[in-house]
Amino acid sequence: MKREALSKLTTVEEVLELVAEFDREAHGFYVELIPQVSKSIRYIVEDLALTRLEHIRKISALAKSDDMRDHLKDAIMRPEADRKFSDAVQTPELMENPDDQGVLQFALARVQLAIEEYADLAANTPPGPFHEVFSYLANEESKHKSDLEALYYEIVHSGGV
Amino acid sequence: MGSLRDVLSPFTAWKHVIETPVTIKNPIGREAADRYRGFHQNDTDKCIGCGSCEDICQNAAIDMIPVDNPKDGDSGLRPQIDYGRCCWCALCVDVCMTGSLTMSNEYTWVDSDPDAFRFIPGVDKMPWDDFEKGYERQGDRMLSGLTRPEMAELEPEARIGNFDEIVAGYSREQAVLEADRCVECGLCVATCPAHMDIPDYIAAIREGDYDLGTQILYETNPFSEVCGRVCTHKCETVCAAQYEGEPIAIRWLKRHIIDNVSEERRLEIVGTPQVLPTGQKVAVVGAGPAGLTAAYDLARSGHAVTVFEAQDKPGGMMRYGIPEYRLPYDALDRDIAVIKAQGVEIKTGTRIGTDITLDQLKADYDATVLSIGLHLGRSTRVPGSDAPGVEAAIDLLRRITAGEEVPVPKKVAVIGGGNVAMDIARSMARLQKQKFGEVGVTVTALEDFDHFLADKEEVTESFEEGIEILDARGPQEIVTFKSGKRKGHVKGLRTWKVTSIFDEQGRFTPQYDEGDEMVHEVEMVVEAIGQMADISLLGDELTEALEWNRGRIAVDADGHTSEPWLWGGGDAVHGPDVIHAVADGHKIAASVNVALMAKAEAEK
Amino acid sequence: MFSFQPDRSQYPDVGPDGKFEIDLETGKFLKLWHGPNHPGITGNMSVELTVNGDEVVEGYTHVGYLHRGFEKLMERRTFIQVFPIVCRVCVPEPDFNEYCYAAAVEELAGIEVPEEANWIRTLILEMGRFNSYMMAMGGIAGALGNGVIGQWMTYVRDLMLDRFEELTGARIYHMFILPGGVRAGLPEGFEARMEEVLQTAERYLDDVEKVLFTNAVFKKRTKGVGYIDPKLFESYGVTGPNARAGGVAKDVRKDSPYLVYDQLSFEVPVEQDSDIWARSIVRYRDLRLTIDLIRQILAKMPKGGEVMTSLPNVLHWKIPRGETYIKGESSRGEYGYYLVTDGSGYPRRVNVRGPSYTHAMALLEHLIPGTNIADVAALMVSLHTYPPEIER
Amino acid sequence: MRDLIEKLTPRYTLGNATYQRADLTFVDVTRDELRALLLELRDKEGFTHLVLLTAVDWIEEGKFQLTYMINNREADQTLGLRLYIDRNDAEGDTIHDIWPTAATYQRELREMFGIAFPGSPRVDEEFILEGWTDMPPYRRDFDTLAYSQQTYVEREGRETHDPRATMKHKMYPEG
Repeated sequence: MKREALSKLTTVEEVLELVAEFDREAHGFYVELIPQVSKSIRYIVEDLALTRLEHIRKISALAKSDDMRDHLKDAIMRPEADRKFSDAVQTPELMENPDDQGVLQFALARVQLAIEEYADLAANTPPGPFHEVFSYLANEESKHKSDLEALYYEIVHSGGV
Repeated sequence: MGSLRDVLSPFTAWKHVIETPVTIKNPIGREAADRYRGFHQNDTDKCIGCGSCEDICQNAAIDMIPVDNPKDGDSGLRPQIDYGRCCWCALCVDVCMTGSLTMSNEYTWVDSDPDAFRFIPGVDKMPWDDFEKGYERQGDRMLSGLTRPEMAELEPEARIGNFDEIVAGYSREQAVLEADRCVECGLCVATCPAHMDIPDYIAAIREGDYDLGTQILYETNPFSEVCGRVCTHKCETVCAAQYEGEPIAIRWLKRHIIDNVSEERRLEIVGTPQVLPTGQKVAVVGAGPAGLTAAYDLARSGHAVTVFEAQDKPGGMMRYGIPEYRLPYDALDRDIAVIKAQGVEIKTGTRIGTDITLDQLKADYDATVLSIGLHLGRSTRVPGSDAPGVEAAIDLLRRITAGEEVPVPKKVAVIGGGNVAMDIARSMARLQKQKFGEVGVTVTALEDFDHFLADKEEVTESFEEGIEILDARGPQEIVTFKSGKRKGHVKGLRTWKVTSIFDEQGRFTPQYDEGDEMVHEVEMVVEAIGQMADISLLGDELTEALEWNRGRIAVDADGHTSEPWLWGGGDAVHGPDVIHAVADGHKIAASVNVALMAKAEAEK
Repeated sequence: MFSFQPDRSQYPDVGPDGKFEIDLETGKFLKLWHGPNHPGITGNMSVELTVNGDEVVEGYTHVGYLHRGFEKLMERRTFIQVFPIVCRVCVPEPDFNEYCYAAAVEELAGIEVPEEANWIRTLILEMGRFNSYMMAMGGIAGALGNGVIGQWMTYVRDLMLDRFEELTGARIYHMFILPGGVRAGLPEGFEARMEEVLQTAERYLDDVEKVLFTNAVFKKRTKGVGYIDPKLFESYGVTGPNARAGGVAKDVRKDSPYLVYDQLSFEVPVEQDSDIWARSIVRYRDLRLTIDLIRQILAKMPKGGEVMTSLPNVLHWKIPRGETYIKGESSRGEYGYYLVTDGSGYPRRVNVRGPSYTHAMALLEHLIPGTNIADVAALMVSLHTYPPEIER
Repeated sequence: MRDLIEKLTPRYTLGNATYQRADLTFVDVTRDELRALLLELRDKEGFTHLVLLTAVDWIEEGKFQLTYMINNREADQTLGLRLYIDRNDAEGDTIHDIWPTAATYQRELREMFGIAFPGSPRVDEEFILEGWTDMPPYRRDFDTLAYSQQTYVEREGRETHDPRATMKHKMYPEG
């Protein structure tokens, strides 16, 4: 879905604006989810919403910056590896009365999808500003995934006494 | 006498007239010998401020001066030396626990200000700070022992077929030898969550005064028998003795004290509450270390304490989580007996939410303490993790303790690398040994042995007992039978090799090698990756009313929750650790006590 | 009393109670304080002389100028804390204190010392003896006006201090022999540098022989002067070179071998005349022997092994109740430590038995009457006494 | 040495023999037999050398231990005779006529421990201490630290800190 909409755009600014729009949707989704989960685990959903908000700010700032392409290139130069740690546990649908682990499993699946879409777009775009911006976005989502996996490890794999 | 030779011979002295003078023209700046004992040097990063140098100085030339904030294992103090007193004997260098203190071979220094000769080596910069030459002791320190006496343990063959306690405990001779090594710096006290008076009770062992030792233990910890066996002994990680040699076996010494005092004597030493009953009532939910410690303190303050425990016996995770071979139940019972002797009532088999609600407690008691522990096992939730034949470690351990029948197949895989994983692996191995005469347990852990979560001795002992531990393997799927009689049942565990798990900063950044895939054929998979608290007993309303802190009930420094009537502590609040739970119990009791006194005052 | 100069004046009169009748009011007698500012180089000690003209009729030793209560201070220090202060009992030859104390503690605490440490201890004790005799040579020459020998000996002693410095890390108070062993093995190339010092010493000692012992004045002033009747040796506790100068081959190294002396070959030098000359020459010969012993030790000793035993935690080291006495042959005679322990972490009592205690007190006071004022210094120095070990 | 102790035992009250080393023995003796014993040991058994004479203060037991250490050089044997005397009425018997040098030891014991030796030459003259007015300083109850604190002034500017207390103060003041 993202892919289709994004591939029609003609300027990098437009791409970034649309991505920000996607993030706004995602942010809205998590904000709505907050009261639906137990208060004990709301911090996770709050964090997820906040992350999206930060992403929106980052992209807006990027779109406005004069040396945007330098930033992009700079970011792509240091690609984030896909860790695959959570691939076996991602769930595309949010379970009913989700617990902390469930929320993370779902969030991981979403971010995984985004990575794949951006990566695919980048792969199908010739070198140039568009390729760079898609690679950049894929990389950003990978970083996010990596953060989520670290949290997942901390919460689920606490080791025990 | 009087020969001519005797008159002439002395004149040979004149030949020295033409010799070059041997006097050094300028003695300031003459370089001393390589191992000369001159002004001190201190590697302040290595120094831990233990003060052994000050203790040994027979001239009282050394003061410990704060130069930084203290942190775990470092008092932040550094030795200042008064060279008006120093006799350059270098005992401070010899006794130094870390080897940070040395002496340069610089000894010539002129200054008209006498106070200049009182400075903190390494902190007050001096020209000789980087001198290579000078006195440093040869080899390890010789002025206090380096190694622990070896603890007698059951041999693997003798222990694998039963749940007998493995560790024998120190004999008097061993304990005295070990207690002797302590330099009484007290750096460990800050790190111990309960701030036990470790140097003092070790001193009591040296003196052979076990009554005093017991008294000291009970001032900070009513679970010395338990902690003497299974404490996470964070104290030992900051022990000054560890820098050259082994840290003091603080945990075993604690146990040694309790081992040497009979149950009756212990009750006599501890005694019963010495205050008038306050008439106030406190409910404690959960008879684990946090709850029972709070109950002990509160009862000794004169309050009527009732502890509600869902299981059939008190002890919480100490009983139902820790296998008997590490902590025999009668040891735990002895600790609890002392607590009960304070008049604490423990209602076992009473589950909150089912048998009685928190609302009732709120209404019936002046204060409620929530210390529920972490009794739910986490699941990996990899595909197949809900299949029959997949068990939660914590659940299995509880069932083993309760004497329930648990399935014992020939081949078992355990997922997890913490102490719980070791506990269930070793418990299952024992059951297998009893049933089949052989052990068939494979543990797969995400972490490699360099970053292993379980204690080293757990890993060593597991290996000794014939358990296979595969480090750095990530679970991908629990494979099940696709057809046949056992369709849907566990068939094996599929794992990938983890090539790295943490980056240099210690951040979790796993890397898999998908090419290195293994399928461990087993009939049972036990997930032992982590636990969580069963907070369902709070109910929606209370859950909503309470403040939370990243998944755990938020409490202030005193263990008080956002609800005025409710305190919380122990594993469910601060993560799994017996001694931390004990510390929580003390804090909560103190806070409850203050609140109840205020309440009584208000009601007057 | 006027035992060795019978041709002296008849003053003072002996009273009916057998004591001298000395009445200063008569103007016949004069009090002369010899010291305490280094009479000779024996340290801060003084002799209160009563003189009649040039003749000394009575002399009393006064000590206390150096008293710091060492034995008492030791009682309030832990066993390891005593270690740095014992050496201070004797400046010129401090190492006997370290050895005797360490050996006493080791015996009562049941500690074994590595073999190599015993060799190094022996080496150090002989190096200390070397230095002490250098001072004694310079001292006796100086007391009789031959100051240049004092300067030579000080120079040679300084070279040995350099060796002490590189071996022990200090020049005067070495604080090197501690209970359990010694602090370190020999430094690289030590033997060669020591040999250089020994050869220099031998060259200077050859000169000493020419300038001091082949010297009409020295002979005149020392032969037959300051005679000690060997019969007095036992009753006055005379040991060491002072006894060896009178034909009694007393030497703890031979009589009761300690450390590794049973593995060294040597003959104890003995003289017969028991006068200042004999005491000087016996020391001179003993110094030559010391040089030989140092060579023997360096040639025979094991090297590169352990030199220190691991001790119990010294910060709370307790030693069971007991008592012992450890002795050795210092340059002045029998040096010993009497250590009493009571099971606590502190010594109950430490008593230092220094040879000067008997030599400079009862013996000197016995020898002084009848001498000339000018001979008192030579007499004192010839007994080779170090006041700190009297008053400790 | 066991032989000698056994030989003397019928005639002297010897107690608590400690064979510390092959060449060192300690034994308890009584005051009334000390003189005879010392003479016999000196004149018949070759213990001609008085090594030392000193005291040990067993204040808890109300006793001073006088140690007469004598040596037989030929046999390479040292014998420490322990004589316990009442600390409150501390008096010993002089042996300066047996060993003249003992007078010095006795004078020191008089000064440092307050043990009287009637008849010993110049025993009451000051020996090491001059103008001393306090109790005999080698008695255990003389506190050297207190004395020095009363007598001398400490140089300003010294202050030390206990590691454990510092950590408590900074890290867990409430605990």
